Amino acid sequence: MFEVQPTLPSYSSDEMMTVTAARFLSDRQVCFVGIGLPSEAANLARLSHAPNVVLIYESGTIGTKPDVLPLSIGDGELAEKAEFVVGVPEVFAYWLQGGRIDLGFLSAAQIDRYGNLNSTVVGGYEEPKVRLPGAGGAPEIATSAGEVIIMLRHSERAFVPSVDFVTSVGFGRGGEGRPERAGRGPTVVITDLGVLRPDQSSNELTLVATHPGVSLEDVRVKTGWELAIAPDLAITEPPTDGELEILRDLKARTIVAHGG
Amino acid sequence: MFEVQPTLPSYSSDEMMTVTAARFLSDRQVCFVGIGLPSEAANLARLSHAPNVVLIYESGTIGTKPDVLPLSIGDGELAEKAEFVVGVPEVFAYWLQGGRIDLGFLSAAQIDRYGNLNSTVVGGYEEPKVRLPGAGGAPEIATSAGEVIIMLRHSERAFVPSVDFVTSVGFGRGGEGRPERAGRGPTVVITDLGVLRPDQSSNELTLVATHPGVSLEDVRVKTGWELAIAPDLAITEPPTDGELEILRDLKARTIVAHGG
Amino acid sequence: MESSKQAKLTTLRDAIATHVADGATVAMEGFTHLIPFAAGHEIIRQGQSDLTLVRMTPDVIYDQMIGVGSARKLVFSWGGNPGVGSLHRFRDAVEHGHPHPLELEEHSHAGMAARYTAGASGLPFAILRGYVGTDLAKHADMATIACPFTGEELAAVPALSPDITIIHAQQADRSGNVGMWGITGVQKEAALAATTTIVTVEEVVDELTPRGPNHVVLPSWTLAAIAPVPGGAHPSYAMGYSRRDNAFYTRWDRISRDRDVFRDWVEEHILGTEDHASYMESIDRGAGHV
Amino acid sequence: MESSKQAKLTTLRDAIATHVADGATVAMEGFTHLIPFAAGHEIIRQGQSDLTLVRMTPDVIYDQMIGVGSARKLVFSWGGNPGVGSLHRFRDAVEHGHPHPLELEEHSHAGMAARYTAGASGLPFAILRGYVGTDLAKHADMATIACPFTGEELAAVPALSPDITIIHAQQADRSGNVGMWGITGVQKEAALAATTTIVTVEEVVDELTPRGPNHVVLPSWTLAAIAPVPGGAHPSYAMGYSRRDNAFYTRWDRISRDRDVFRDWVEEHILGTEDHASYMESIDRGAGHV
Repeated sequence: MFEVQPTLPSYSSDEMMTVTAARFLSDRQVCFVGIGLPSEAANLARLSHAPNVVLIYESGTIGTKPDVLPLSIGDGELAEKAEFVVGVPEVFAYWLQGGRIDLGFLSAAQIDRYGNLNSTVVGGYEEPKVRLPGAGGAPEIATSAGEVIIMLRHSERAFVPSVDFVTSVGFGRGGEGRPERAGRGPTVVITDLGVLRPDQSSNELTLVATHPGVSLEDVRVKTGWELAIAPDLAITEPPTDGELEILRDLKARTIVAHGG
Repeated sequence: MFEVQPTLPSYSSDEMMTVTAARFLSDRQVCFVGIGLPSEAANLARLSHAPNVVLIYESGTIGTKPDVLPLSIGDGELAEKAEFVVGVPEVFAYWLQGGRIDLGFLSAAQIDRYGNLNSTVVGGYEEPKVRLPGAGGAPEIATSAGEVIIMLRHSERAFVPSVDFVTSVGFGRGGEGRPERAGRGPTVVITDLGVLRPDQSSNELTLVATHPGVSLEDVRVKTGWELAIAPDLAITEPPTDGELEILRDLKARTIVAHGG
Repeated sequence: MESSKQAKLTTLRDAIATHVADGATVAMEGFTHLIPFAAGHEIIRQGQSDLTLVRMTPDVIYDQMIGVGSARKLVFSWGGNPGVGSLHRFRDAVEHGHPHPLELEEHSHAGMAARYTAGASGLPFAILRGYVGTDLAKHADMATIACPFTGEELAAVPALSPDITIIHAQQADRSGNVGMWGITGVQKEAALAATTTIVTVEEVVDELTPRGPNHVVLPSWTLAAIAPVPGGAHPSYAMGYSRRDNAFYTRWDRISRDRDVFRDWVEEHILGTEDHASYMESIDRGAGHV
Repeated sequence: MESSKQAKLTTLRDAIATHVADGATVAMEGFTHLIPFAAGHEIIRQGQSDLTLVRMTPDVIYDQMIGVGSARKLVFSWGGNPGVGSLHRFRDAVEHGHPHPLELEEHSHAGMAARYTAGASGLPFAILRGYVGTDLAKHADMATIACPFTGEELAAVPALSPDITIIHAQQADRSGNVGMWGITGVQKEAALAATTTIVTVEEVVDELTPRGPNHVVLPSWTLAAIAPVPGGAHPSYAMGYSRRDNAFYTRWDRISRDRDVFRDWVEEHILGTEDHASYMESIDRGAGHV
């Protein structure tokens, strides 16, 4: 079995993260997608195992099938390749709030152990250390989508015991659970190191898998609280050649299209 | 002066009514129009002295310039000749309720001396003598348009001391005045016999003009209350040849287009 | 909400049989244009009863359904024969309880539009400046609500979320996305507010190609069933496909005035026909002697 | 509401000088697409100050206006450089009060969209399922309101009705009707919610001819002024006319990080140019050495 001996991985940790997230999407799911890693993951899913996944961007582009990744949430590519385009009030009222989104992606600057997210401010609101962009669509994605996938690179700055500001609710500051009529909330957190899922009874984010080559200790030092570990901790399947090829083709096309 | 001796009028009472109403429209006014006489009057105005009058039908056709009169509020002609078309929720929310309508037309089965209108029911609501079509757009036209022009053929059945149901408010059952933030309300009532306007202090509809050849008595017997008469009662200018020609051409085109 | 699904391409008969049960709340929308007549006729053929019929402008199709006794209740804002006059079967039901009494829940157009919009938006109610100074407020299901910022009193109306919404559109593509244009009324909101939406279409095309203004798309995954029914809006029309049969609307006034003439007409043209194609043949044939 | 009027076809300089006063509440909308950059630059040239700037997605144009000190207050929901990162002038104002403190009123996208929609609809407030479980509620101007029918608690937000809304669109016709397509964001609502609306357009045409989906029309009589400004969205884009200058957005990160570099850039490219045409020339010329 010489083939399985450890070698340097032939993929980056961001690729591992994107591929992992893509696998959580099923065909025909309706997904509310943001720019960056979620957009990569969602389009990878569409171009591989989930050809009929429906992608909605908050700019109002519904059922869009971009050939290249958008750089902004309002790229012309998204409108040109959409089944149809609606105004922003409609996308939030009829499509998100209307309960038609199966799955929303969120990211943030900070996350706590109960999946609450902060994209508003580091430090005090009135005396900010770092003023972040703010809420955008996140608060209502967090409560109107059927479930939420969180993508966030692991770091002690990001995985904090208590977020400085709750921009989007997970299971509440004390892990008390989901608000009424607010969907299942975060069902999975995908990082560059592994995968966390909320514990069914405590709602606490629990490490359920590490990516290949990542040690438990790697994850622990980059998590700002004492991390719960699943007893049956798994190792993520590495990206397949097929997944990597599709993802890299997509990114290569993107670079050409956007002129570098 | 042989020319002015009374002859049989060369126009119908409906034509007199339509021409009179058309004259109340100014160029560039934004008008919310219903089917029937209001539609005739508004289009006559557009084709004569008010070429830039903006006509909006509740079907969502905005700035429409039909070549022929629509038979229904949703004729294809209205959509084909519109500046643009929107959905019905938008026409009521953004265009009518948004305060963008200068002038709305209303009609009804019953009117009282304070310009309150009934298009819901004759008799009791639970035990109707005649069930009428109902409110449609009228209640909000009555309160969201800048002012309201009422067109209604004179009869004792229509001009009643007290309407059986207030579908659209004029100055209230006791003439107490307009609701807050509700526009000026009925500024003129045009019938086949003459023109009534609300008295500035009492809000009571007052006959201010009769059409040529109509006597005061003609109007009084067809009004179900003791009719107030303006001291300076006028006689409506008869339709000009130009007005009649445009109106009759429009109706002739309409008959041809709709196949009789 | 039937998300994560694809609309089933089927026959009208199958769509109605599968989705429309006795006692259901059914909205069949279409603002003069694109009225789903064929679907209404199919409900009459199949005999679903005790329905709550919802529609801003109940016109001839609801007059037919009310006349045969399909409806227990009508939720509406304007019930007339557009450009002609009264709906005689509707009046007969309200004025004389024939064929049985009809419960009414009545609003203004603005109120109904706001109610559907709330339904489509996942909200339990909508606010509007409406019903001011009218007697409607006594009979409509409404409340007043104060603005928490200005104190101003506004009307509040409950969301409308029909069990089934049925509409007619010009096109569906092969994935089941539906496109309509021209006057689209409140159809998008009614479709998105419903638990289940059925669409009859003029044709199934490779790609949606609007031939008029105001293109509205309903994606496949918001719809339960699509049935191709060319001419399915007759005597209403489908912009780009057919013209309104104005003469039929005028004729309807005579047909519907008399209970027996109405019954005979329904027997011959609806119950006596298998589907919409044979209805259309029967109408052409019968046009001269109705 | 400027009804019964026709939009005045004018220059951008005249439109801004006529309608934008010190202290005004100004909304400049555009969701990545069709951002009215040229109009923002003209406000910087004219020096209007003490503005309340409103915008769902304040991006580089508001970073520039905040950086020169035009704004007293920002009403917004997401303030970043799309696809790049932070808005450094915005951060400098919030974190260090430079060039002066900036008051914030912040909402979610859903809340801002609902606020504009209420403004366009003549309502004092809007309701939404929003802000649940967040700290935003403590800082956003919002209230909770109970559904009068179900008792459910919902968020209520006050209507947004800017003094002036400024947008960029693809086309105006000779009567002053404006057409835009593609991603149109919240522009229609922002335009209809404002007391006065100014539109810059790529071109004036005989007839509006959309070259993409989602054609939105604003009629002449809802607008105060229209100014032809080809390329007026740069570095944003106008579908059918121009592409997004992604490199500029990346460059902006470097320019805006440093107060002096920023100031020099503004001096050269905005204050140092007469109008948008010369700004565009200066950008092309300067692209190599910024």
